[in-house]
Amino acid sequence: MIFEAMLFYLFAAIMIGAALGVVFAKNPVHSVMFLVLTFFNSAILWLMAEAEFLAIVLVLVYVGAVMVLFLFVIMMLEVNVEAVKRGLTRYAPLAIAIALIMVIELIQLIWLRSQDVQVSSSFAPNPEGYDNTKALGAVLYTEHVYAFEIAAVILLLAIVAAITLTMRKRPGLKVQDIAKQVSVRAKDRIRIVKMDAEKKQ
Amino acid sequence: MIGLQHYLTLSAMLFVLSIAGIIINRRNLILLLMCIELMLLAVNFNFIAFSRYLGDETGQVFVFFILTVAAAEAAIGLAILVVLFRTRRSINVEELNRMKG
Amino acid sequence: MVDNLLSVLIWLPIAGGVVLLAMGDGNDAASARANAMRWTALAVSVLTFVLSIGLYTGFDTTTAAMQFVERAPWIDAIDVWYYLGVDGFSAPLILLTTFITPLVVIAGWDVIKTRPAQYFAAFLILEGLMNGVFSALDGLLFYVFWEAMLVPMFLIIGVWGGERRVYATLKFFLYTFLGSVLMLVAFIYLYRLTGSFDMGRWMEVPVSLTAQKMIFIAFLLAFAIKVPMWPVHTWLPDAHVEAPTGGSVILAAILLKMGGYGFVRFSLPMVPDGSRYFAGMMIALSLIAVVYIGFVALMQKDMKKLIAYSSIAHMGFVTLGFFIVWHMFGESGAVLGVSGGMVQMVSHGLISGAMFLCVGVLYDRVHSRQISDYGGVANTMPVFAAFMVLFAMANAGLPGTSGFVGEFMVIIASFKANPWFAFFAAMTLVLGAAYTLWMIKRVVYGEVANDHVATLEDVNRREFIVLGILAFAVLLVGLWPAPLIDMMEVTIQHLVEQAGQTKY
Amino acid sequence: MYSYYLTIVLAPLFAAIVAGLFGYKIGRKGAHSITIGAVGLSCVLSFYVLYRMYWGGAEPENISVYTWAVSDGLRMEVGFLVDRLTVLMMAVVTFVSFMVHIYTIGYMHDDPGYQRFFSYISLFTFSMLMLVMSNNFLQLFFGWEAVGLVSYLLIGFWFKRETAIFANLKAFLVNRVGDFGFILGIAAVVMFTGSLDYATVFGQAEEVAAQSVEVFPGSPWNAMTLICILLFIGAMGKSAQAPLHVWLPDSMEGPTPISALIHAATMVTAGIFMVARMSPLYEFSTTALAVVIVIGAITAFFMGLLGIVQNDIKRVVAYSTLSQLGYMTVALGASAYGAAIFHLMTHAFFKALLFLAAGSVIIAMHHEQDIRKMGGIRKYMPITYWTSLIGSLALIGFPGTAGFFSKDLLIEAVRDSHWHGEGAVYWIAYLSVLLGVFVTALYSFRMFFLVFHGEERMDKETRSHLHETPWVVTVPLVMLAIPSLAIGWFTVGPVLFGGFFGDAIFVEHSRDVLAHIGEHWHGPMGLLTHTWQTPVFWLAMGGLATAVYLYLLRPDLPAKIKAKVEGLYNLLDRKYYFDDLYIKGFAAWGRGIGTALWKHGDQFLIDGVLVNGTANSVGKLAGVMRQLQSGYLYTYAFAMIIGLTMFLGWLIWFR
Amino acid sequence: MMDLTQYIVAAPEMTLLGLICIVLVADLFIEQERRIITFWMALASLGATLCILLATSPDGRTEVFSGSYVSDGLSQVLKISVTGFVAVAFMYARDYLRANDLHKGEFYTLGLFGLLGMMIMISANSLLTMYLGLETLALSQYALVAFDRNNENSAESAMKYFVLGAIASGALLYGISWVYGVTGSIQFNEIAAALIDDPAMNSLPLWFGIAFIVVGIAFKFGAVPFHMWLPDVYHGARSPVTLYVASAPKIAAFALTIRILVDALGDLHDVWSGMIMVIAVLSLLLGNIVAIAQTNIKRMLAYSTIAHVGFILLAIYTGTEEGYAAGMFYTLTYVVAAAGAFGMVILLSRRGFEAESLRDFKGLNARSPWFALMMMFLMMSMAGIPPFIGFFGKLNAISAVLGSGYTGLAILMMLASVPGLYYYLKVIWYMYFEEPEDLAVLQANTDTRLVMSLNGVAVLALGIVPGWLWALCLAVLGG
Repeated sequence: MIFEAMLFYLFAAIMIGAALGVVFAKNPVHSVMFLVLTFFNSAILWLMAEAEFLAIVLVLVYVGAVMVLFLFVIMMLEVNVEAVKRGLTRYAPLAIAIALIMVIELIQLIWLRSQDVQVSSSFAPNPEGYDNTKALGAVLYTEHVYAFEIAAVILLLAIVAAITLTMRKRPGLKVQDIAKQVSVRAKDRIRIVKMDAEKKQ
Repeated sequence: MIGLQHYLTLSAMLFVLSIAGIIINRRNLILLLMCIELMLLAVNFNFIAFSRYLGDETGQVFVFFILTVAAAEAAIGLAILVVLFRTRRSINVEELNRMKG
Repeated sequence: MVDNLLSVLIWLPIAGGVVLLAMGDGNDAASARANAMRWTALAVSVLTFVLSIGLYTGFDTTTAAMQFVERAPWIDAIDVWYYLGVDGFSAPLILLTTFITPLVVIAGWDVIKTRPAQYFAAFLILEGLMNGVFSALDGLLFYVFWEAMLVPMFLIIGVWGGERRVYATLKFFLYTFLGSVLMLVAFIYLYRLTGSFDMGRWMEVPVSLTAQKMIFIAFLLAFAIKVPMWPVHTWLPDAHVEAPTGGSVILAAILLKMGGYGFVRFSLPMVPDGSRYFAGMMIALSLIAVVYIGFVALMQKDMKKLIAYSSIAHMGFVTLGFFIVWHMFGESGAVLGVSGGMVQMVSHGLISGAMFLCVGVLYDRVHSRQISDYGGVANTMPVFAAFMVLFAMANAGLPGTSGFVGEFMVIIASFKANPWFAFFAAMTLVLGAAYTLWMIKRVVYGEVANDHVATLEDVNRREFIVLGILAFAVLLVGLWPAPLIDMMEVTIQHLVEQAGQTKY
Repeated sequence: MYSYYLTIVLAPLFAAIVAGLFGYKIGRKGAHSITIGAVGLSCVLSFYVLYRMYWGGAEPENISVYTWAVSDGLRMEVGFLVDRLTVLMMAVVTFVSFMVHIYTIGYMHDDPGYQRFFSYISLFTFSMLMLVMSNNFLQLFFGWEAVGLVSYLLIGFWFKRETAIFANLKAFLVNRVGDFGFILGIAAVVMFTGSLDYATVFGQAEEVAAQSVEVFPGSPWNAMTLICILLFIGAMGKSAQAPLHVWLPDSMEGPTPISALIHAATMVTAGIFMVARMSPLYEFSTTALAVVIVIGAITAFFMGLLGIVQNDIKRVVAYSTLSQLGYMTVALGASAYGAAIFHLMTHAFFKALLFLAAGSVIIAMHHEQDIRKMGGIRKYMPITYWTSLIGSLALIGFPGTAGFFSKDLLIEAVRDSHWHGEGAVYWIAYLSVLLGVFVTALYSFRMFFLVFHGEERMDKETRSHLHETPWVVTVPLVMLAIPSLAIGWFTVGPVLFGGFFGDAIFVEHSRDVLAHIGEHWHGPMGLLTHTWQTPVFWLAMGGLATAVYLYLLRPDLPAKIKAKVEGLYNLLDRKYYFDDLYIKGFAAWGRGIGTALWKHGDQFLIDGVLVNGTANSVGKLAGVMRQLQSGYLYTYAFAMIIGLTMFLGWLIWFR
Repeated sequence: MMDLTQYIVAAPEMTLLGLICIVLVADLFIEQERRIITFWMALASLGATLCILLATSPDGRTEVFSGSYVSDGLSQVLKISVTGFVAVAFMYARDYLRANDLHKGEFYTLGLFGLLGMMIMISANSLLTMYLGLETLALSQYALVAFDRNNENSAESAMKYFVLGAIASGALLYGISWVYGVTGSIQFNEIAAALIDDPAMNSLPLWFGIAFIVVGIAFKFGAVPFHMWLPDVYHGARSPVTLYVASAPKIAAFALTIRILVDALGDLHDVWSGMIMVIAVLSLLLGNIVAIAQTNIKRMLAYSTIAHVGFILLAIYTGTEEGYAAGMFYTLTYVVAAAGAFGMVILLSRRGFEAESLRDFKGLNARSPWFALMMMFLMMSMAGIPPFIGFFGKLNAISAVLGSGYTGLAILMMLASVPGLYYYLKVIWYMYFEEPEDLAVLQANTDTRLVMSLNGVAVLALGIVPGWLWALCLAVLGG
């Protein structure tokens, strides 16, 4: 148990550190890397909470897809790193103060005012033979089928929206036209120009 | 013992951190998108913790959908970012103030 | 007799206005189309007036109950009815409205060069809405008419007004709107209390004293601004100065009356204890209006402003007449005061309307309202001068003209309430004469002051008819007010009873 | 008789309307024919009514014509009370008016406003008749104001003259100050009696006198005193009693027939008439009577003094009118209502005569009114001269003239009215009227001599055209000269001592000085024979003699005297600085208040600070608040977070 | 075997989704010149959805999909309204988009997706469904706002909208997690039942959850201080998009509020009402005041929206059925006027010219008296001048507030509308009292004009017969 707690604190500390890194790193690429680290650590913490399926999904979907997307965009935009890395906003002190107040409020809530939650009790162990993935699968297509369908719609929508926003037909774009390439003829490519021979002066 | 409150605390810290990140950042819009991801992660922590605490899978199902939506959201967010960059040649938060008042 | 007379009086002009709007813009004021519009407008307004005479002939002066009642459900869900009726308060005011409107139409005949159709339509619609205000017996219906009326007036001042018309009309609208918003709150409060918008039930329902005070203040703001009472009067001079002649006439003749009407229809019978509580303040404000405004009017350089200020002073008599009721409840005199206030309203409608028309006649010729731009008008416009002096005398409250009747009754009644009230009120005899006749001296009399005045032409037939009709009316009411007073007497007695009851 | 009364009143009105509205259609001749005809008819009928009433023994009549309005149980009616007081006034008014109408044909001959003028004076006749024939306060007030209106119109008849339109505004406003009191008086009457009707009100006089009212907290006033003083303020305005007299001299800006008719004979006596009419009320308040007598005395003496220094022919007559009105008022205050009315009547004749004569001179002098530019006119205008002389003699109360009887008895009545006590009030009144006699004689004959005698000071041009005026002018002079001279003889007895007024005038028995004098009444001859025993006669003769000495024998003296008492002269010349007080004082003060309230109250405080100030601050606030919308994403997010934090904080700590 | 027929109640959503897919695919094969076909297909889809909606009008309350979908009177009315408003938005949009080379099928598809999202929200009976519906709507709105890819303002406002929207949904989710954690359920009726069973749940953790949820709701409505996206988005988006964003989603936001705060947390009224009141009052004041300073009519209308939201929230604040009904009435009637007002902006715009400055309205009466009149109707309705429908919205809202005894609030509501009146009058002033600066003829097509006229007349006609709508609102919210 102590070991588990130590592990928890270790990974939690790394996670928070990584999250701080996300916020404060100067280079956006570093930020993304920190975010990946955060996700990895979260996945570990979720595993510790016996939410195996979600932990895997987090790594696969987030780290595997979303983060790559971020990196891709960063690279694509070729943002001048030097130009955008200057300091924090003038609100920073105030924002940190507000953040502190909010932390205090949340701590109040979680540690002092949650009478109905037993302090520091660990989660009840799952029953024997419990399979997290199975259990989720059992409800996902039955009880939550409606939500599932909507999620599908959202993904479709995201595709449509992303394409609408980013796809453009540039006039000068060079693309291959296979049919044209196949049906090309010599006279299309070579024009024989008859010229008079160069005269001697 | 590691239990609900630890997870909740972790979540709260992440949540606040992400918000602070959004407010104090004046460099880069991409960072804002990342902070949003952090925020959703915090929420997910909460759901998983409660789900385990209650012994009820609904919370985890919720997380599942949040992850889905977050992915879609990220896609659209990045698309908007690209559009913005194309018109502005900049993704600096400080320069995003054509409309005000 | 026409069935549903009141509905006809409301909707006929509105329909006429809509028809005019539909006939189109007719921007060319000289075109045959524009002419057709004028005649349509005149026909509608005259027809309305002719029909409204039925209100007089069919009026039963022996009862305080509502007459010509029409009742049909409108919004069932909140128990709002299309509920119309008149009593001694509203019938004369409706008659005044229908009487003034044709005159305004004639007065604007060929003076209005831009968008005549919209101009006349605005007045016709306004007429219908004003009739609605005076005949509504359902609180919400009343409020609808009350507010809706602001819109055409806003446009009339804003579109056809003078130099600073936008400022004036915005001030007018915002000021009056500010007043009526709280009235709406009070209405809704009463609605919650009674579960109905029926004004009759509002008069009967017991209300706690605190609530009565609050409601009174809410009402006060609405009506005091409309009247207008000092110190919420400053919109009026601006609005009057900038409004086109017709607008000024309607504003002075009828719109201001709604404030007074509101007091007798709402404040006094619905919150008698609240009204009693504030009566002293109301009397003080009324007297301030008479004296303070009298002095202010004295120094005006603009004729319309002067008349506007004189309107405020005269309306001070109205509120004075209403609020001295409690000083002599149970004795005679209370009815006299209210009666005087009511007569003053009608009379002021005629006189101030006529005065504004007179200024309009001058303005159309010289395009100035400044007193200093005139002098010796009587030399070139003798007939006009005669009218103007007559109306000025009426404005100064000369016996034999309508201006005297109300003032006389109010002074008599207020003396009974407290001689000092009468003392300050009677100062209008001096002040009213001073500001009115000083203006007459500077405008009408004297040597011809400048070339503009030298080339003035006397009133044409159109103007003569309008002024002549008004002069006749002013003298008629002045020499024989009995029919008017008889019409109101029983209703006023009933009101005084209501005002004397304790409702909490 | 109802139709007679109605005809008397309405005929002039009808004529006025016709002449006024259709003047251009009917022409000058039509206008004067119809108005003169109508007023003539009124006059004839009035005399018939007078005859019936006095000689035919007809009873007084109280008739309601129509109900003006009824409200709150208060009947407001239009009606006629025709009693002996009324008929006398009707006769005087219509007769003088008739004369003036005729005279006007000549006087206004060349004026473009001819028809208008006739319309006005007919309208005036109507208004005056409404006033005197009224049976209630409402109609009284109507007539009261209506004559004021016509007076206003007529003073400003020549509306191009700046002085005329100044004078008419002044007249109207000063009258309005009086009416201010008058209407309050009526209000007080209604308050205590609940009626406007004379008969009802008089019937309750005794009860009213027993009541009191706290005008100022802690100082109860007798109700009747209050009523009577308030009503008298109205009379002060209309009858030009000090200090509301200032309008009357200025009113001479109007055409002379008007001065004769309105500002001498009729309208200005309305106040006197009114108090006499209200005698049943005044008799219950000795305080009010004391006020009346003091005001009258001050007017009688001090206004007379002013006449001595005036150089405008009409103004001299005007000040004499003021003084004579003062006499009448004093008589009222002495409860000698009969004497007041009697003096009113004789005064109407001789003062109208004097004015018309002055007008005749003015016509001849081509509208020159300065007596310093006249002189020696006697030989050019014999009729005018002689009638003027008659008028002047009547004015100073030369034995045998109408003025003699009325004034002599009036002074006698004042002398005998000891009920005010032997204190200041009595002596002020008595000495004023006595000394006034001297003053009257002095200024009357000063003017007379300056105009008709002495060297001819007019320019040649004028002198060459100087001749007697046409018959339409002279006939009325003669017609008025006859009663001025003679009417006293056969009316003094019956009017003053014969119970002429019947019940129309009520005098409390103990104060009935006229009855007291009547006990020793031996007919007019008796009075005449004893006249040299009275100070009045000698004072009048003294005044006359002084005038003869100063203006006929030693015309160089007045200038020297003037130089010696320059301070006094200036005081008189500036009319005791009343005009300065009113114009530079009250009027300027009123304008100042107006400006201050307007600029500082309305424009600055209410409009500037409260209305536009609020609007502007909302506008400014809007400008400031829109800065919150900085355009920066982090600001927006920050706002949300602050909101969220506040919610949470509220839930944790404040809930 | 499950009884599939029970799903018939979800037929409108299903139909719509199917039709969206058809439109989406069909659009791929339509040439640019014939893009109008997509428009008609989209309209036809809306028509079909409307028909299905009308055909499946529920009697009483039905829950399907294991309780995550609910169909009742409220959902029926609101769904019909949103469908109608989306149709109106499309009709206004067509000409504008064509004139500005923006006529792409995706506008309609995204609009339809948004509609689907709204319908899902309206019928949501669990926090999960609500969240997903909300995201569906939000994502399509983000995309729509950024629709004009070459417009800097559009992109900027889309970015702001996106980031702030994401924060708001993050907050909402965080709140949901707490509610779930405390009550152990995400279904509204189960939450309500749980709260009744165990009063101990009514404690700080739950309140925190509610606070976060209120933030999400307030953001959706645009209430102060969660309003800041609103002016920029209204301003930056192209006018048809603004029209879309300003109309139907407000109804969805109302549904969101009612479903969560009333259906699920109705018993905790005293917890959330305080927060609602504060943001409502702030919205009322800030919206009305800042709008005065605006010169851009779209921004002005945005701030006016904020003020109107204050009214809606105050009606909801009362916590009575009447208040909810008043909120619904207000929302529906406000949306009618807002659609018309933005429609007028669209109507006045033409190729390359966005009529979004107040000055562009100058002299409209001289150019087109009829549309000036319509605009006046709309402005008067928004200002709450009778007899236009906006007045009755105000009336009911104030009546509800007063009925719950909050006299001070009622007075505040009325007083706040006085500065509000000023900027509406400013529009009328520009239209009527000023001379036109620009004499160009209105270019809109007949059908757009017709829609505009109907919209303008509607605010008057509804104002003359407002009773049925109010009765309807009362009926569907009367339990």
